[in-house]
Amino acid sequence: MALGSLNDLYRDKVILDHCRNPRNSAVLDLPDVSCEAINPFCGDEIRFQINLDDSDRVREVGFQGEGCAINQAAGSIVSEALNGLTLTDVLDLSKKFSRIMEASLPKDVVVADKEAINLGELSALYKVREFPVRVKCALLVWSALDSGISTLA
Amino acid sequence: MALGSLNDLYRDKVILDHCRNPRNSAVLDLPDVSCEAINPFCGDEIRFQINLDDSDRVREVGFQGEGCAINQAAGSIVSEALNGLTLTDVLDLSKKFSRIMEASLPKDVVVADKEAINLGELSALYKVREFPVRVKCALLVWSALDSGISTLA
Amino acid sequence: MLDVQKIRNDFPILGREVNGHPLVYMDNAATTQKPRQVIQALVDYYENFNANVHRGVHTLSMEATDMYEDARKKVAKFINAGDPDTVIWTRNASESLNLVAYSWARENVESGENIVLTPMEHHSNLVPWQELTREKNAAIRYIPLDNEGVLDLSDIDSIIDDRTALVSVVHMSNALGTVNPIKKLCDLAHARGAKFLVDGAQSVPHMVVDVKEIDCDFMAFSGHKMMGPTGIGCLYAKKDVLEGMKPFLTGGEMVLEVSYEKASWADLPMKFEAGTPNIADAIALGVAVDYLEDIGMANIDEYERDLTGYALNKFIDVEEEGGKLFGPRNPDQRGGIISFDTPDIHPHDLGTLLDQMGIAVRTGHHCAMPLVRSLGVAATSRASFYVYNTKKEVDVLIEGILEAMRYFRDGVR
Amino acid sequence: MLDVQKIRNDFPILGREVNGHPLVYMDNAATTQKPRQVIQALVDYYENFNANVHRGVHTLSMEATDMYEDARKKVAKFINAGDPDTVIWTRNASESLNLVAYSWARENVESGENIVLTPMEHHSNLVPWQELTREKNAAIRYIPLDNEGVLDLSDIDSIIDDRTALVSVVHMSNALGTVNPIKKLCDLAHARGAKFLVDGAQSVPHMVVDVKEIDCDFMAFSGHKMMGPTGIGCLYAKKDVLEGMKPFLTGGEMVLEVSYEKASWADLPMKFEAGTPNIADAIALGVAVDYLEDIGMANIDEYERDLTGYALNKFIDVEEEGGKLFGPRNPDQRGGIISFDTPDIHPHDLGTLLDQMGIAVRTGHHCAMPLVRSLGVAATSRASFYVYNTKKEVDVLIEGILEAMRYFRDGVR
Ligand SMILES: Cc1ncc(COP(=O)(O)O)c(C=O)c1O
Ligand SMILES: Cc1ncc(COP(=O)(O)O)c(C=O)c1O
Repeated sequence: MALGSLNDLYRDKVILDHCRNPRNSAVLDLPDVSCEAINPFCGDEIRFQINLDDSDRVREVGFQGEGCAINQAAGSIVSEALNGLTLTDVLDLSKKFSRIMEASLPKDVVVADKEAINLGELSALYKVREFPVRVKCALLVWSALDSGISTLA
Repeated sequence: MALGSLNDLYRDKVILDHCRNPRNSAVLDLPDVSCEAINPFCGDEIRFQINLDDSDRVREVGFQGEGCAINQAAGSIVSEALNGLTLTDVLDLSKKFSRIMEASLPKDVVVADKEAINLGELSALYKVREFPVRVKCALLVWSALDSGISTLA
Repeated sequence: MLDVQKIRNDFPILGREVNGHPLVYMDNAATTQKPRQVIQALVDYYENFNANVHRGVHTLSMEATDMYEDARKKVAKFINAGDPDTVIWTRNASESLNLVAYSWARENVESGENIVLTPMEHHSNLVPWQELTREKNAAIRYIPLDNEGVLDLSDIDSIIDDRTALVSVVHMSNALGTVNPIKKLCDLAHARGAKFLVDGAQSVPHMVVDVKEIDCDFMAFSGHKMMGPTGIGCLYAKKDVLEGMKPFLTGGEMVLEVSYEKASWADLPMKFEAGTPNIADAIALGVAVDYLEDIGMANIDEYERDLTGYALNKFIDVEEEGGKLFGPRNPDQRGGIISFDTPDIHPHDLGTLLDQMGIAVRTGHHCAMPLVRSLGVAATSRASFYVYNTKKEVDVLIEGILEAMRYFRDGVR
Repeated sequence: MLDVQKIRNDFPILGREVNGHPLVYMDNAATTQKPRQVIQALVDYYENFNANVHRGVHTLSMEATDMYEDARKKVAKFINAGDPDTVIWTRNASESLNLVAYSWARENVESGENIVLTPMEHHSNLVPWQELTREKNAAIRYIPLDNEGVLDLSDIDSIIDDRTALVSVVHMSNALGTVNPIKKLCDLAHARGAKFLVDGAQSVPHMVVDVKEIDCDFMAFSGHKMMGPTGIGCLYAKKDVLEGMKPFLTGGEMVLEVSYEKASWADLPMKFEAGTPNIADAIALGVAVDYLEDIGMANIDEYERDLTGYALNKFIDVEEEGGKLFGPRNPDQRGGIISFDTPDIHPHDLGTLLDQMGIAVRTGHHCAMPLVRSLGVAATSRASFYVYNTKKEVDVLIEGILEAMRYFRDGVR
């Protein structure tokens, strides 16, 4: 009935999979980077631990979170997407993702639509754009990472 | 032209006369009662000095004021109207006058219209009612008297 | 009896569709909708009377002043304040509460004293006191709750004591729906020499509230939660209390005389109203009060009680699916607020799904973060009613919740 | 060029009669009239979008939040603030000024320091500093005026000194019309390490105001004086200054986290916006800004300058009858405010007589009591223009003043 009309956000295979089986949920001891963020408006919480390899690339990630499905899926998807990136890469990806999610001028949206396709599993989160209020649920992971990494520098 | 339509407030003989020749303007030394009031909204000021006779009735009044014509006329008229009254009479007159000037329910206005006729020269001030914003100009004298007399008690 | 259809027709927004469904607006504890009479009052004012108040001798200013002060009289009468000068215009209940914290408490609460609150206070009746007590080295004490979210007064005599400066209590909790025994608490506070403040943000819009009968020293509430516009709220306080307080915001017309060195203060209520007030919205709040009184506050209360009873019954269906209701079960102890948790589906996801069906509920901590945490959740879903809601809408809500739970179970979890 | 008749048609109230005459509204420094676009924005909001902002996942709340934050962006762009988060919503300029006094000055002004003002400050930019300096045992210093009501900066280096914490100056005086050299004063303040605050209540509505170019730390202004509704005003401040400030009002959504013991603060701008904001009026102020920008602030400035020049010329007729103009004669140093005294007729009597002719002017101390007293009068009469006033209306005003003076001379005096 009513929900027949719902956009397929909550039916997306990738999101479903990550919600049901969150990846990298173990807490890492003594990580190189550790960070968290909370969204005071909804009480969502996210925590990351990151270990780097010899060439300063992400080798291992721990992710734990509480909150809505979008926040959970985002944390799990991102925990995988970080693999092999330098911390600078992570910040760049964060910027890019936020830009894509928050594009509002028509010409920016066209660009965002295109860029979103090439984000691997992260693309699934692009659907959240149709629920603007929920975009911040998909962005909370990134503010955790941004703040954690920038305190290092 | 335009002012042809003006209500005859500023043309009233009594008001004209008191404005042109304010009564009792001399300051009394060492008065029995001394009081003042200011209207912060317009800067109007009023000062009274009162001397009483042996039977505690008003014998002599000094009145000085600054401000608009209505305030001036009211001060002068009232300075005469006090003669022979006890301080209690003054407070009663003050109450009565305020009630008359501020009557707003239709039935109260009918009563006020009637009572206003019997106030001697004070009746002239009743015309101010047609300019509700200016009513407080006619009442400032009374707040001076009220406060001065009640601090005595 | 109350003709809900007629009332609904006065609310233009209720004719709106959301996501292809008729709007079912159940976020009334956050803010209520406005009848066209209130909207029209704004139009009338700006099209015919707009002028600054209190200072002008010209006609518009005089008319605007009369309308503005009439609105104050209406509100004063509405809560039975007696003297209209005891009603101070603020932006909202939050500003009213801060006004008390800054102007009264700063001067009257001393080191070692305490302020008594309940655990279900809205942040606006909590954070100002945290700041104040920290500054003054005073303490906050909380009256405990039982597990239905009802105040437990068994130990009240050791909580409100001779060192209590203020007892400040929400009349109806926006997070639980609980209605507190305000009169009793007020008497207890006064018996110990403490002042008593009622946060009436959720009660004044929904029931007969009589400040004289309660005998409270302060009451705060918001216009936008009682069919009035945003941007206007009230602080009621007893006259002698207000007279003893120093001003809060200064400047504009709240003075009697100003020199380059110092100022003296105008009489009540202007002493507490610095700068050009929110004239239009005060007038429109007066019209909202007219509207509420036309229906009758007792009728509104009765109608909402019935609707809430109906909803609580219906909610059993959700409970059978694992849903959990917060707040008292007994309809006599609560107002028209249904706050709940649903298994397996986070409130935000539920909110999004209900919104897809045109149903507006609130999800989150409802500005009562510590309370919601103490319930063991980070957020709840909350449906809150007003006199324009119907049993049919309650049906749609309950069906929607069940549908969303099923949908989610089949999918995400 | 600017089509005044077209503009006038947008203002419903300008079609009104007062005492049988077409309204000539010249009380714009007190508050301005509103175009139908602004009034309609209120209606649209309440009929279609009304919801509480920031907290809801439902459609109405989302739409309301977008509209509300868009309005902030518009205002930020209007004064060239850059980051919209540096624009804080308040009720009016007075609250903005008090916010700075409570949240910034309380923490930053120390005993022995001084705050520099001008003698032409509105009470709202005077009394808060009197209270603050008394509390802190600091001093107020005034930059002197010459006899035309223009700041005399000859001794400024001994007035603004190393112990100056804040220089707070009105951009355009509402009592004299004087426009002050804000940029220069700002540079002087900064050279001594003082913060600089602009009271823009009378300038932002009438000219291009660019906070970046001025480089001021704070600017306060009111929506109702710029075609917006009553009840909404703004405080602009530099971001780092705002970030360093503690909150003013607490509660509601201005928190990040709250426990029963303590709270932490939300980011800008919400840190300074406790409780449900004045959503509808903020949105409508955004529409007023659109309206002003459509006309163009430079065009408005030019038009009003021309009108004021015309009025100053015409005023010579009044001066020939003994009238006295306050404020600078030079049109480059003043805005569209004509403040004056008339011999033999008190401003209030003049105001009443002009009102009989449909002309709305303000009479009194214009919330600048010490200044007006220093002019040697207890009150002045003040006509203040906006872009919808015409030369024909100026003619009516001048004729009206002359008529009233004659009438009074023949009669009362
Ligand atoms: C120069 C100036 N500053 C401040 C204010 C105060 O504005 P508001 O009354 O809107 O707070 C005014 C308006 O009267 C003004 O003219
Ligand atoms: C119980 C209670 N108190 C205070 C408030 C604060 O009201 P406002 O946001 O209008 O200041 C609210 C509204 O959210 C409330 O529900």
